[in-house]
Amino acid sequence: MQNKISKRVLAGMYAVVALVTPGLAVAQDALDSGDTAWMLTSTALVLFMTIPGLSLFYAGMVRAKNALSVMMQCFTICCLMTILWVLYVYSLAFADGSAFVGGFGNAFMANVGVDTLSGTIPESVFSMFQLTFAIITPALIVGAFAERMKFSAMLWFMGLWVSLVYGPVCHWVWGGGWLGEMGVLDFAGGTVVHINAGVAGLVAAIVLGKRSGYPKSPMKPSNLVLTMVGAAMLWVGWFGFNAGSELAADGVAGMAMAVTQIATAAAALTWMFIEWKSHGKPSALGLVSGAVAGLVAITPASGFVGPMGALAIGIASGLGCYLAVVKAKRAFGYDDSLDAFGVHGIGGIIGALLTGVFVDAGLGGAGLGEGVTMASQVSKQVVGIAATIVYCGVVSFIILKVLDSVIGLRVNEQDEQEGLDLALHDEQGYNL
Amino acid sequence: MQNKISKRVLAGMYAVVALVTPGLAVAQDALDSGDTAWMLTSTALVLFMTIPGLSLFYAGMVRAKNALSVMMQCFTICCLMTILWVLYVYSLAFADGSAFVGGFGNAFMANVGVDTLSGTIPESVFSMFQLTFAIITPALIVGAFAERMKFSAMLWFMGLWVSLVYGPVCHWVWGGGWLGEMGVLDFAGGTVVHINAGVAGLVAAIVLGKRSGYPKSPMKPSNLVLTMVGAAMLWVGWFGFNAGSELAADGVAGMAMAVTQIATAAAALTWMFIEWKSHGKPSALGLVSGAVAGLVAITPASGFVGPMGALAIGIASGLGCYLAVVKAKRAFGYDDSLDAFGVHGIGGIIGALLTGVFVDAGLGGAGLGEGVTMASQVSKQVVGIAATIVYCGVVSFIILKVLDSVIGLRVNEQDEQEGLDLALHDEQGYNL
Amino acid sequence: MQNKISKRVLAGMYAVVALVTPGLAVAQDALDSGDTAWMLTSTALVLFMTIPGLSLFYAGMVRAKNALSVMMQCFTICCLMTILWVLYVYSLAFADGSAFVGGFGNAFMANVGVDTLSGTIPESVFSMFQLTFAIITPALIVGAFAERMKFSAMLWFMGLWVSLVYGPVCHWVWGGGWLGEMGVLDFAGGTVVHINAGVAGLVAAIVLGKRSGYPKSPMKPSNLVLTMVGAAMLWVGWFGFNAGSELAADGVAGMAMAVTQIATAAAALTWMFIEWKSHGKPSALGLVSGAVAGLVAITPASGFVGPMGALAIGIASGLGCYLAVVKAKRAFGYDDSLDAFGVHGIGGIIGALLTGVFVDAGLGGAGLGEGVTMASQVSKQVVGIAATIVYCGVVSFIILKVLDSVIGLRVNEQDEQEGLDLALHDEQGYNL
Amino acid sequence: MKLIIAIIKPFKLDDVRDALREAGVQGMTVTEVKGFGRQKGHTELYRGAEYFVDFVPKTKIEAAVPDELVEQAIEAIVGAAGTDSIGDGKVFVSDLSQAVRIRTSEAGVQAL
Amino acid sequence: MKLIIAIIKPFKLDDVRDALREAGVQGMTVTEVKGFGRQKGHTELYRGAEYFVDFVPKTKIEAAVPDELVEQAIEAIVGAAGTDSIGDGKVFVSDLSQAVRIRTSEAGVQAL
Amino acid sequence: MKLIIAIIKPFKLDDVRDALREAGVQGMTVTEVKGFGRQKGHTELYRGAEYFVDFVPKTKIEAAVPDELVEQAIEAIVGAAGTDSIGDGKVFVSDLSQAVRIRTSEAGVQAL
Ligand SMILES: Nc1ncnc2c1ncn2[C@@H]1O[C@H](COP(=O)(O)OP(=O)(O)O)[C@@H](O)[C@H]1O
Ligand SMILES: Nc1ncnc2c1ncn2[C@@H]1O[C@H](COP(=O)(O)OP(=O)(O)O)[C@@H](O)[C@H]1O
Ligand SMILES: Nc1ncnc2c1ncn2[C@@H]1O[C@H](COP(=O)(O)OP(=O)(O)O)[C@@H](O)[C@H]1O
Repeated sequence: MQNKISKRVLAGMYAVVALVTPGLAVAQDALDSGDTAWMLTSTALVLFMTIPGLSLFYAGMVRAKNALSVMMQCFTICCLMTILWVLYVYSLAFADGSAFVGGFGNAFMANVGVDTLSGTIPESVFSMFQLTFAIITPALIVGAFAERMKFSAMLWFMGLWVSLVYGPVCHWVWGGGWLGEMGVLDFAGGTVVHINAGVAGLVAAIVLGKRSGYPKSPMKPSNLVLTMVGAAMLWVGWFGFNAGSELAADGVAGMAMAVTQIATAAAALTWMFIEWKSHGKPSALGLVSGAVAGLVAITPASGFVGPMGALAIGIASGLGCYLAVVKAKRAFGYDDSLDAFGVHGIGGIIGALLTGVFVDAGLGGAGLGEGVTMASQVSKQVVGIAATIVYCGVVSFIILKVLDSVIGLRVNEQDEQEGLDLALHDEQGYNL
Repeated sequence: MQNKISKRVLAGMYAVVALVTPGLAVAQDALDSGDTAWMLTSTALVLFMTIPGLSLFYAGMVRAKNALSVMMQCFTICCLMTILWVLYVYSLAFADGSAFVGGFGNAFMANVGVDTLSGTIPESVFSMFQLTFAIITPALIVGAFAERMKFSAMLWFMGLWVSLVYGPVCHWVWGGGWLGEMGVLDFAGGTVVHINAGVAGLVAAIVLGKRSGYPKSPMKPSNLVLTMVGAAMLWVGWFGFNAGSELAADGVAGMAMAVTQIATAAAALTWMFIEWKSHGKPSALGLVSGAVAGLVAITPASGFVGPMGALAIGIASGLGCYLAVVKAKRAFGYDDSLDAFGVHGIGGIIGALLTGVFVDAGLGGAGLGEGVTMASQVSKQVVGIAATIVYCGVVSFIILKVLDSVIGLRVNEQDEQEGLDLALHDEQGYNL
Repeated sequence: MQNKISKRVLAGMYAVVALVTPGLAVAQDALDSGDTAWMLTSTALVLFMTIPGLSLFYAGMVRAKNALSVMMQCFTICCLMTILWVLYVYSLAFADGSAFVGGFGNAFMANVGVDTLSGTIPESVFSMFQLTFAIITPALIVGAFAERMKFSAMLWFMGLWVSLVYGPVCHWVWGGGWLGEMGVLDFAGGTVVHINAGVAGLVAAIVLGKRSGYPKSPMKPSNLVLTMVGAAMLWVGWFGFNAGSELAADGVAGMAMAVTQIATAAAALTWMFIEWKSHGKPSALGLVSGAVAGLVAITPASGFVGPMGALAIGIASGLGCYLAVVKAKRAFGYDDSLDAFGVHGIGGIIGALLTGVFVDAGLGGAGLGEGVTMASQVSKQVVGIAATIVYCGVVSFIILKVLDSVIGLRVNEQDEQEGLDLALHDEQGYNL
Repeated sequence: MKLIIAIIKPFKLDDVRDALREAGVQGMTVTEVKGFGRQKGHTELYRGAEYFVDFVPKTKIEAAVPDELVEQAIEAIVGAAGTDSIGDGKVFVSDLSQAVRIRTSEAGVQAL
Repeated sequence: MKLIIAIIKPFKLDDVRDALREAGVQGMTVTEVKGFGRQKGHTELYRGAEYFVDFVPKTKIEAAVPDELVEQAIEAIVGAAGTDSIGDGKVFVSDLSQAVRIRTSEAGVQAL
Repeated sequence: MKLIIAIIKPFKLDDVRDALREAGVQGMTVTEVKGFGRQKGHTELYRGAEYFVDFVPKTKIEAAVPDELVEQAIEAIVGAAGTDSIGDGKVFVSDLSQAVRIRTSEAGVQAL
């Protein structure tokens, strides 16, 4: 297992080493065409998760008059993150720097050439694969403030957030920073991606306030057929997310794919059966919500746990996220429109914690590090979770408050009534 | 060709060998990252065929009030099969056992670790790849009883069917069982997947009876745009299905992809031109129905035949399935809602038979085995087809009859009228 | 870089060499499973671009009554091209022949066996990968004459066009023909695919005439949600298009994927901000139109330029295509329904020209050939562009005029009013 | 002339059209509507948010008929649309003071 | 009997339904319509093609009521549907000469 | 006051709206409907299942107008909606006993 962790961490380190002595990196490792083939594919799969996957998942859940707006937000995020990434965010996250943030050694993709390697794959591929994570993370946040945020404010928020929150936290865990050093386990992004996005979403939902009419007026999903398509695309794309995080086509990648499949299925069925039991009927939206919860929770664990650990993580996340979405949200009264926090925040926390448990070889996992007990691993996980929640929560809050006072975060009442598609974009999603 | 058959069969055998002497398996074969990359991708592609591919293909063909229900059935099958697979079905299909069924050596994924290989790929990947076949096969059956089956009965049926029918038949052909031993050729699942699903579908359609109003009331497809999307996804995903069945990224996989493309195109055009000729206009649904027919028929043949054999198989299946769907169904009067039998059953039979013909090296195929004539190969194919039809037909019938008397198979008239989405799941597919 | 160009060109040459001395080709190169894995995947990705990608992109932009017709056209083209390809077009494009067109050495896929290699991948895979280009190119043209062409005329046009235009031009550039020999750079199809399709589209739009009611009656896109899905699929699939054009999983493929991502994001944002500035609101359709423009423009450059060159190409194409689509089309008054020329023609020209600029090592590119200056490279590019425009324009015009006089190109007024779905195919896209 | 407005269950449309045609009604115009009345609606549930929808899908038929056909037309509708269950719908009749066929400018009963 | 036809803003439907129910109206039929009037529409722009849409989404309610309920019903609608902004809509009233309940063949006010 | 109900071909909507506006009609309400009459429908075929659809898409316009505008309004519609082909549609006129503008509670012709 150490081997696997180091593979992940090494990727970042190679980027650094390559800066200084590119020849050396090449000397140490040679390009493996099989690993490269899988990582090219994984990059495509993870991009596919955001566009069209997540876009559809979200577009189907909002009212028809806002369908395009959420898709457009996801798309624009995809574009904006790409530009910021190659300009400086990749460097902030993965270039040599402090324990808290990377330097500017790879800004403007400096020192990333056709022949630069990162492990056994081209660094261009490593960088693009990581970019797809930096795309989906802010895109997930869209679910929390859907149907009411100004497009311009959304752009500013996302640009600042990826620079001030995502880049640093990514560096902490994967780029050679303090959390990774401490031994926090996050194979594919439980903290970096899901807790991060979930917490930012919760803060945004609260700062922006509820949608006008919520929760009294009906806000039925406009197109659950497309939501299910989006969920399916997320599921399939997640194979690239989790198995791709191994950065190689090997046994760990294979097992990561297997546990992803198992946890997802278990979480989906768990949610479905709870709903069936408590409401009397199982629903399609419940089923796929459970699936996404399972995908989220297995993410940090995917390179570390075995099939039976995956089953347990799936069941736990199906249950936990169901409670968060169906019970807690109503109890607390915030309007997390599409449950970015309920699913990604809570699912990410459950997964991050249980990674510390099921990594244990006795529970079928890859095994704890030398001298590490389950309790100590779990407390490392708690540190990772807490650090992410606090840092992301505070900085997201500040960014939002500043933007609100400078340009305003919310559309006006009338635009919200008319729908963002017409009000902000002069177009309609459906003219059937 | 023997080489290729054995590769397929060996995969199962390695699983077995690995049980007893894992070290040995590793000694014989080393992991190939290129093969592994392709099989990880293929697994994603075949999962993609069911969700969202088949779900959309089916959802577009039913009435809008049942769109979610068929998608939800496909999704739930995906989840349920995953759990049963890792618990015991993988073991039933591929672990060492008798000529008729595998043992429990791999139950709970026992003996499948990060380093366990199956040929040149991790066994975890082999198992997940095979799982995606165990997912799509029952999902195909959904087409036969769409718009009228109880969700609970569907769950029970599928769980029992995969345990009692799919697992054993898969073992017969690919897991070291009697059909494989006898030399029946089924590269990617003509018998195991398509005839199996088609026959079970036919039995289900007959046991459940016709949809209320069929064939008098109009039952127009609600969203053929999505059906075409689903068909396209099936087509693309099928590259993983057929070329992935080689379990390696090599020349056979390449040729399997090529013949898949050719047969599909030929079948689609055949159906389209027949319809154009006989009805006066070519239709989009006809075109994609033909495409699926071609995909089905080339499946058993894909590793064995050449481009011109593929052309012939495509034309034959386009014609044969057209007749089954447009003529025979009406003549016999059963209500196979979305033609699971007409396309998968008949297409599978045509493909399985013609595999025995076009495998001949003289017809551009990979060549018959030593001492095997075309006639003897075709008779082996007939045995494979007949065994599958009889076994699957009888056991499916028994399961359905038992379930009908215990919990009832059909929704009531009023629920059928209202639509399963509202009646069974309290939700609607479209709120545009 | 020379290495890369030659890789591309060699692929064609191997096909030729393999004809004469298949043993030799095998002797020179061995199959690489990683490269093969990536090319199998890339083939799936590029097919995915047309079905369902482009089909959806187009179907969402037409009126609901024509949605199926454009999808059906794309699908039928996919089938028809497959058959013509294996019969003779592959041979015309890639078999040994003159500087202008290939011979018939690979007609009926002769000499393409399971063990035939093309570089480090099976020739079957090379041929199928190239087929997917021969599918999407004519499918792109559909956008220009959407909503008014007879289905039968469309079939004849496409069959003739691929034989008389696509096959030869492909041979000129990639099959060992005169443009490739001269040193024109076209990594993944700026001339062969995009200029070719754009020009043919423009000619078709002019010969067919405007849609009845254009531009007075409103012709609003029926389903922009699906258009965005289609655009996303094009984007993701384009990774196979561009990075796959390296025919290997290596550093050039990795960089090709990276520059594709960068140029696309830059072009999308460029279009969006121009529209925001000039119209007052940014639109989703504008954003994805820009993305496609960027994808088109980076295509010829993708194996040759660096990240900053990609940024420049993206911005240039976003601007250039915006002007072509929003300003020039209106000024000239032709009815290129879905802007096949405005996006693919203009984007292709911009990309082909700028490839000659940003290939320069000083601008971060792979470097100009020995003894080649930027000016001389750009003039080669101009020759490639001009030759394609003239040849494609003239031959397309002749084919259309002949077909018009023999069978007629346009549906009648009443069919156009009713919509092609009902009038030509007796079916409807949506029955919600 | 009278305008007959019938609200019926959607799946009865074809039967009612046939019955009206037999009763001598030459044309009609049909609208998809939602009805509210004694028939209960349904519940929808999305991630814990429960909506009770008390509108049920109905089909509205409007047919302009000469006075002498009114009785037969009503009978035809009532006969064809009934299922003896709540929600079968209503028939309303109002006066029409004029009718014109656009194509020919014919007015009055000839226009129907 | 009278037929009350109200054109309202779509999001006011639930309020109006409740108000009518309180006023004693037992049933109604609802249609999604597009309205044209003083309220301005919106602009759409697709790749440079600009469309000005002067129809706005409205909801039409039709309720047949006994004569004595007409005043209350109108008041209920006016009270519940108003937002004091342009486009709130209209109420129209016309005569009904007959009403029949399909299920029971009851006629007249009993049928409502 | 009268309620003018016009059934027209959908693509004529903009022309008719303009004509009505010119004739002095200030507002109208539009519904997508399906029409049955002399104009033939179409056939659909799905995997061998043939459906003959005898309803054709139509657009219904309802406009409440003061009595003195009725003739002009009818003429405007007939003039703008005609294509001289079967299926051009009909205009029906019925009485309105009352009209109220919700926003202001104005009643009668002022409300139109
Ligand atoms: N007073 C009314 N005015 C207009 N439409 C009505 C009225 N009452 C009922 N309807 C319509 O008739 C339909 C059926 O009425 P309902 O009361 O449910 O059952 P029934 O027809 O058996 O009395 C309703 O859904 C509604 O569309
Ligand atoms: N003369 C009319 N006939 C029929 N419907 C009308 C008429 N005038 C207005 N309407 C309907 O009422 C709606 C509201 O009218 P409008 O003039 O926009 O505002 P207001 O209700 O404040 O006067 C319109 O959208 C239209 O549907
Ligand atoms: N008696 C009627 N009552 C209500 N609507 C009618 C009636 N007759 C015709 N219509 C409407 O008018 C439309 C056109 O009528 P049709 O008979 O097809 O042609 P035309 O208008 O040329 O006589 C029909 O589709 C229908 O919507």
